[in-house]
Amino acid sequence: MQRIGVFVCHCGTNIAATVDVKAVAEAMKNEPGVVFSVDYQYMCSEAGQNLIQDTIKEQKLTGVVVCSCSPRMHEATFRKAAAKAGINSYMVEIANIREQCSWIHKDIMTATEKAIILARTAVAKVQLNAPLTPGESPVTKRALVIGGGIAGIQTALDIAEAGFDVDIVEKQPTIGGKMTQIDKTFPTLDCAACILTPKMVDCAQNEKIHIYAYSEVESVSGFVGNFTVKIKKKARYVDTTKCTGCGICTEKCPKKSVPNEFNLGMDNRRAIYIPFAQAVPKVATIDADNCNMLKNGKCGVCAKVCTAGAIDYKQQDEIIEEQYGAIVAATGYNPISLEKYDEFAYSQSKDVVTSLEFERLTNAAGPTSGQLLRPSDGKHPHTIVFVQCVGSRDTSGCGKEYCSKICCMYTAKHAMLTREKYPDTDVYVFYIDVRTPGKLFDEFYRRAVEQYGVHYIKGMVGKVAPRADGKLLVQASDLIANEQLHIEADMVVLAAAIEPDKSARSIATMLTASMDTNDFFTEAHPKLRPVESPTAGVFLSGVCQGPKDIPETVSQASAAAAKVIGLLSKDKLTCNPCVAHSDELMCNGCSACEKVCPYGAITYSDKEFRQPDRTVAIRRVASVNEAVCQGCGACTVACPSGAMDLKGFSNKQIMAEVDAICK
Amino acid sequence: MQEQTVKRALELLADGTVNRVLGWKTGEFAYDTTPAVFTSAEEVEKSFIYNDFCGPNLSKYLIKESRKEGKILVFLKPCDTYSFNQLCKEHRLIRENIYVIGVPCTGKVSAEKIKSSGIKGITGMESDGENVTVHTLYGDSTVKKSDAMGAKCSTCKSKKHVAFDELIGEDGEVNNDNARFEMVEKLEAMSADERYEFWRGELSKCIRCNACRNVCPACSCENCVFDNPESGIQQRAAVNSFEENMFHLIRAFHVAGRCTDCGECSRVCPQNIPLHLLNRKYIKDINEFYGDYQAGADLDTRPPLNAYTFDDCEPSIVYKKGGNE
Amino acid sequence: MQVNENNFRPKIVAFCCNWCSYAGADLAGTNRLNYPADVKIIRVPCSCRVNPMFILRAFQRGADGVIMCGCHPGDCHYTSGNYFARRRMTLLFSMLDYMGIERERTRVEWVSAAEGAKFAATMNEFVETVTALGENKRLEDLRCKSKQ
Amino acid sequence: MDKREEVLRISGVNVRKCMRCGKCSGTCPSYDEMEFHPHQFVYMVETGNIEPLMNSESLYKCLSCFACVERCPRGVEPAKVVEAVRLAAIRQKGNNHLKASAVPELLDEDTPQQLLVSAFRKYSK
Repeated sequence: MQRIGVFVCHCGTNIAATVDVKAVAEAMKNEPGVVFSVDYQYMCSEAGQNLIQDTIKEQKLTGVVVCSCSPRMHEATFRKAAAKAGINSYMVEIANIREQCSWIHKDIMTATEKAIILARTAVAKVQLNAPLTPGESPVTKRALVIGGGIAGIQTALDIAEAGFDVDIVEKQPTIGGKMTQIDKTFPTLDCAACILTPKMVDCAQNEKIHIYAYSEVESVSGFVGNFTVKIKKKARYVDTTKCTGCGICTEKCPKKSVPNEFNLGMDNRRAIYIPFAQAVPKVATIDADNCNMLKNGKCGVCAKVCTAGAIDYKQQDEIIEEQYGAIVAATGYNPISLEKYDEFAYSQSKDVVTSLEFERLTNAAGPTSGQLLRPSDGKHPHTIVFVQCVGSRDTSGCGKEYCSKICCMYTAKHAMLTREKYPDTDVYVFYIDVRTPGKLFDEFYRRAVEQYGVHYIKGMVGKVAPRADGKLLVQASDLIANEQLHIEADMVVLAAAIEPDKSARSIATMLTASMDTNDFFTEAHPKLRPVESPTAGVFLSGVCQGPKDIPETVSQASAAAAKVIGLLSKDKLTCNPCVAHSDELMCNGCSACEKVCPYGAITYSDKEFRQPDRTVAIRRVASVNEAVCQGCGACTVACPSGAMDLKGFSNKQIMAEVDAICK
Repeated sequence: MQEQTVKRALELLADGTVNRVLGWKTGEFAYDTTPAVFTSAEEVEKSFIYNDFCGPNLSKYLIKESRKEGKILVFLKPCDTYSFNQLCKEHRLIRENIYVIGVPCTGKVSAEKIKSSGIKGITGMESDGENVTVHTLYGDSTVKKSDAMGAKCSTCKSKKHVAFDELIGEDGEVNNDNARFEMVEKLEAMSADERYEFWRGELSKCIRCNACRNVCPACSCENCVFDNPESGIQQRAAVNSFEENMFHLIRAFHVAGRCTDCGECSRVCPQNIPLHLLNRKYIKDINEFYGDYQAGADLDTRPPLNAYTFDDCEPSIVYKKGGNE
Repeated sequence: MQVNENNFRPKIVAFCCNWCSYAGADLAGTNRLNYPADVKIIRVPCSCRVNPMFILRAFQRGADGVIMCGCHPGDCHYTSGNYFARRRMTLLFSMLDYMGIERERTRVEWVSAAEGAKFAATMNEFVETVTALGENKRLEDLRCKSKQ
Repeated sequence: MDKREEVLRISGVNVRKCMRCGKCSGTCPSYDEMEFHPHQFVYMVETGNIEPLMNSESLYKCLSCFACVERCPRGVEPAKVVEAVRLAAIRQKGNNHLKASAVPELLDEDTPQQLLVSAFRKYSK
């Protein structure tokens, strides 16, 4: 029989206001095995933990039940406390009487009654708990960063700085991500390329960093410290070791009319191309869908002009398998598709552009060489209307419910830069709210209004109608003047909402990392563990976790790197001791457990067993590799004989809980 | 058939291929055969039989027998070979120690079926393959064999041997007409109340003799969960009613995806509970939800409960299914 | 909600996987979303840890409804656990239905860690359904013919 | 019943969902004809300031074109609010906006009869 102590936490008034904690403590005194039961203000405080520890010693407790908040919150705290007092930390069970009781019930009677049942259930489980000792597993000292944008680059540089090997997998032909397409960065207005490209070069030159550009993650297996990842290097049809990046092929290629993704389709590139001048790695890539040679074997110009002999039309996709200790998701974002917003005429008029397209139109390396010209006729626009919140904060189903966070600032930047460069231009910004929390952010926005004379109008654009004369008729409301405006604009710029990159979903599935309803990765704790995924060994960097601007992305990228470094600097990891265990006397050797194990943790061997009749029989029995098992319990149900059980969540324990609830 | 089987048994014993024979011999009554291991030619000649009364499925005995010294000869009917295969798949048999002769089967006579037709005081039976002559205290009567077969054989799933070292006679065909699910369908079409009444009536008869468990080739655990104190559902007579109430539900679930529908459970039940209707429900559901699957048909296909596809139906399909409320 | 004359409160056992649904239940708490106290949660590492025996045991011990919650298919923390659980529960529920047990007493719902509101809504709905069905008499003792 | 409650019940709209972006008014083709604009309808119903709306000609200037409903990013459905206030107004005794006796006067060859029928339906109880 265990000697169990029950500790009921008030959590200030969080629990005590709806649960009669004294009654719970009193009721527990009658439960079998309970030798001590008490309530206390804050169990997780130092004084509370001391109370637990002192009681364990004084009462010679063998088991502890803490009735408090969710075990996801403080299970580890109380386990540590118990271990300090000399009992096995797995002899502690938590009854969740806050999140699953006091916070959801209003009636004290009901809540108290439920709290007593929950406490009783935890006591019933502890009765059957056994001390558990965690095993250890080694750590592969190499990290993988998925995504080579500014988030991935910063994370990789920081990890490499600490002396660990790190690989970047980037699906585009070059690293750099969205930031390469941006012209200037708020609030300091330094040029994006000037601050980004040195980092890209650093990545390429750092011997600790290996870049797999034009590659994708194929599969991930394993677990924290021991991931095995298959990476597909897509065929570029160019030998990257030979290509010098001279670019002759990209000038001679006869296929001239491929929309250039780097400039968002506003100009054309060739079938063989280097995305932009500062690309890393600076090697050419053949776009197989548009290459005549690859499609029908007729051309071969690039091979002829390439002095390095780098062109290889027979190149195949290549699969590389690597081991990693930690994985960072830095999969980034894209602007949403605006096809559901007919009212803004995005698909009807070339002069209605997204903000990212506007970046390209103002960038010196863009399709207009930095001249702000209307895409339709190449003329200088005199009236520009910026529309904010296009698809953000939208619950109608067309867009995204959340605030995309970056649009207020970049729109202020666009408006300001336009007015600075072209003072003859009238600039209107239609906003719902201007959101500028950030260092020097509000000052920046005010400067656009006060110094540059940008017309900020509180209200939303209802309709953009292209007119035959090329003007765009913008109909909008001015809520402060309480009037409807009709503006004849030359250009309309839509601040489209941003959404996680489409590839994030499949990567999350491979990583078994969870996502929220918007396909952003969820963090282990929204406040206290913001750069970790709930899946051990998987970390989050950049917009894949939620909308962020560049400074925030870089901070988070470095934070993720710090977490990775912390993990990789360990030689061994303590494993979860709640793992499966096979009772060899019971095992049939039928292989059912092996078939459902996602980790390949179960192996079989023939063993000799003495029979009741004193003969020896050889039987095939299962055994579990405790370092590999993650403790899901799939095998325990697949096992027909019940030989397979899960430590910490055994059949008997769960049934005892069921019984206690249904009593 | 009797002569051929005995002849081959004697030959294989004589040339040393095997040192034992697993077959059938007459039990208490002539129509009541029982599995037996024969260790000599004399024993085989004296009491080995193979006739229309040899219902028992011998494959389960091989778990123990195949672990003994030397090779054993076993005679398997088509449906028994499915159980044999399933046991091989689960690594329960040592295949090298077994020599399988497939024997044809046209359905086995069930004394219970004949009794249930009202014939009393049976003293003996003979079958000529077409008709069964029943000797009773009140004189002889004749029953058509097709009317004298139990549920196991009247809806035979296959006359094809799926595992053997040699065959006696011609091999048959798999029966795909799904006639065996007729009774399950009938139950499904009933209202929930009717189904409940049906099963309460049937399961109330259970005396927990464990005959179903002991005969079932899928119930071959080293140690049954009902006998295992660690399982949490160990049988403790009269402590509470759970074990007995839930016994059949849990047993059916444990063999789901592994049950070959050999029908032994119903054949041996002394209370005539149609236990095979539980197993057939699982088989039918598995076929409908996850595609046709016949346990024991081969050695490689993943058992349906240890497999999945991304777009499996949701459990809520049960709410949407037919059957009356 | 149906008016209940004899104040019947059902006993509901909810099995929640640690990674998604238990966290979802916590989120419901954090957001102070009400659901009836009749629901008691048992934390399991994964929905695939839920043995049909547990569900039957709950019914036998007097539970009026049993619900199992896990990560959405595709989001299992252990990659595949909920896929196995899905098959197991589908077959078990179908069997219970086949034996005449009210099918509404059993349920599987996928609740992510972000779906506190869904968790509360699901529990409200389930408790309502089970309350309407009344006490579970059928599974408690299927064998004894006399009990009614 | 309190007028605000009545309007909310008739419309079935949750006015609290409004985030005051003004897209409804930005998109409204009758804007200039209206004394109170779609976003004001939503806001005034939210604050319970119904009387001015009930007495306003704006009720009959709304074309019920539903552009505001179509484009509202929060799914508020302003046109339904306008419609509800209109119904609340004309359901009051003697408050039909278009009386049967006034119809003959409106008849002319160019006006489709269907227009009169729908106007009659819309403006009278």
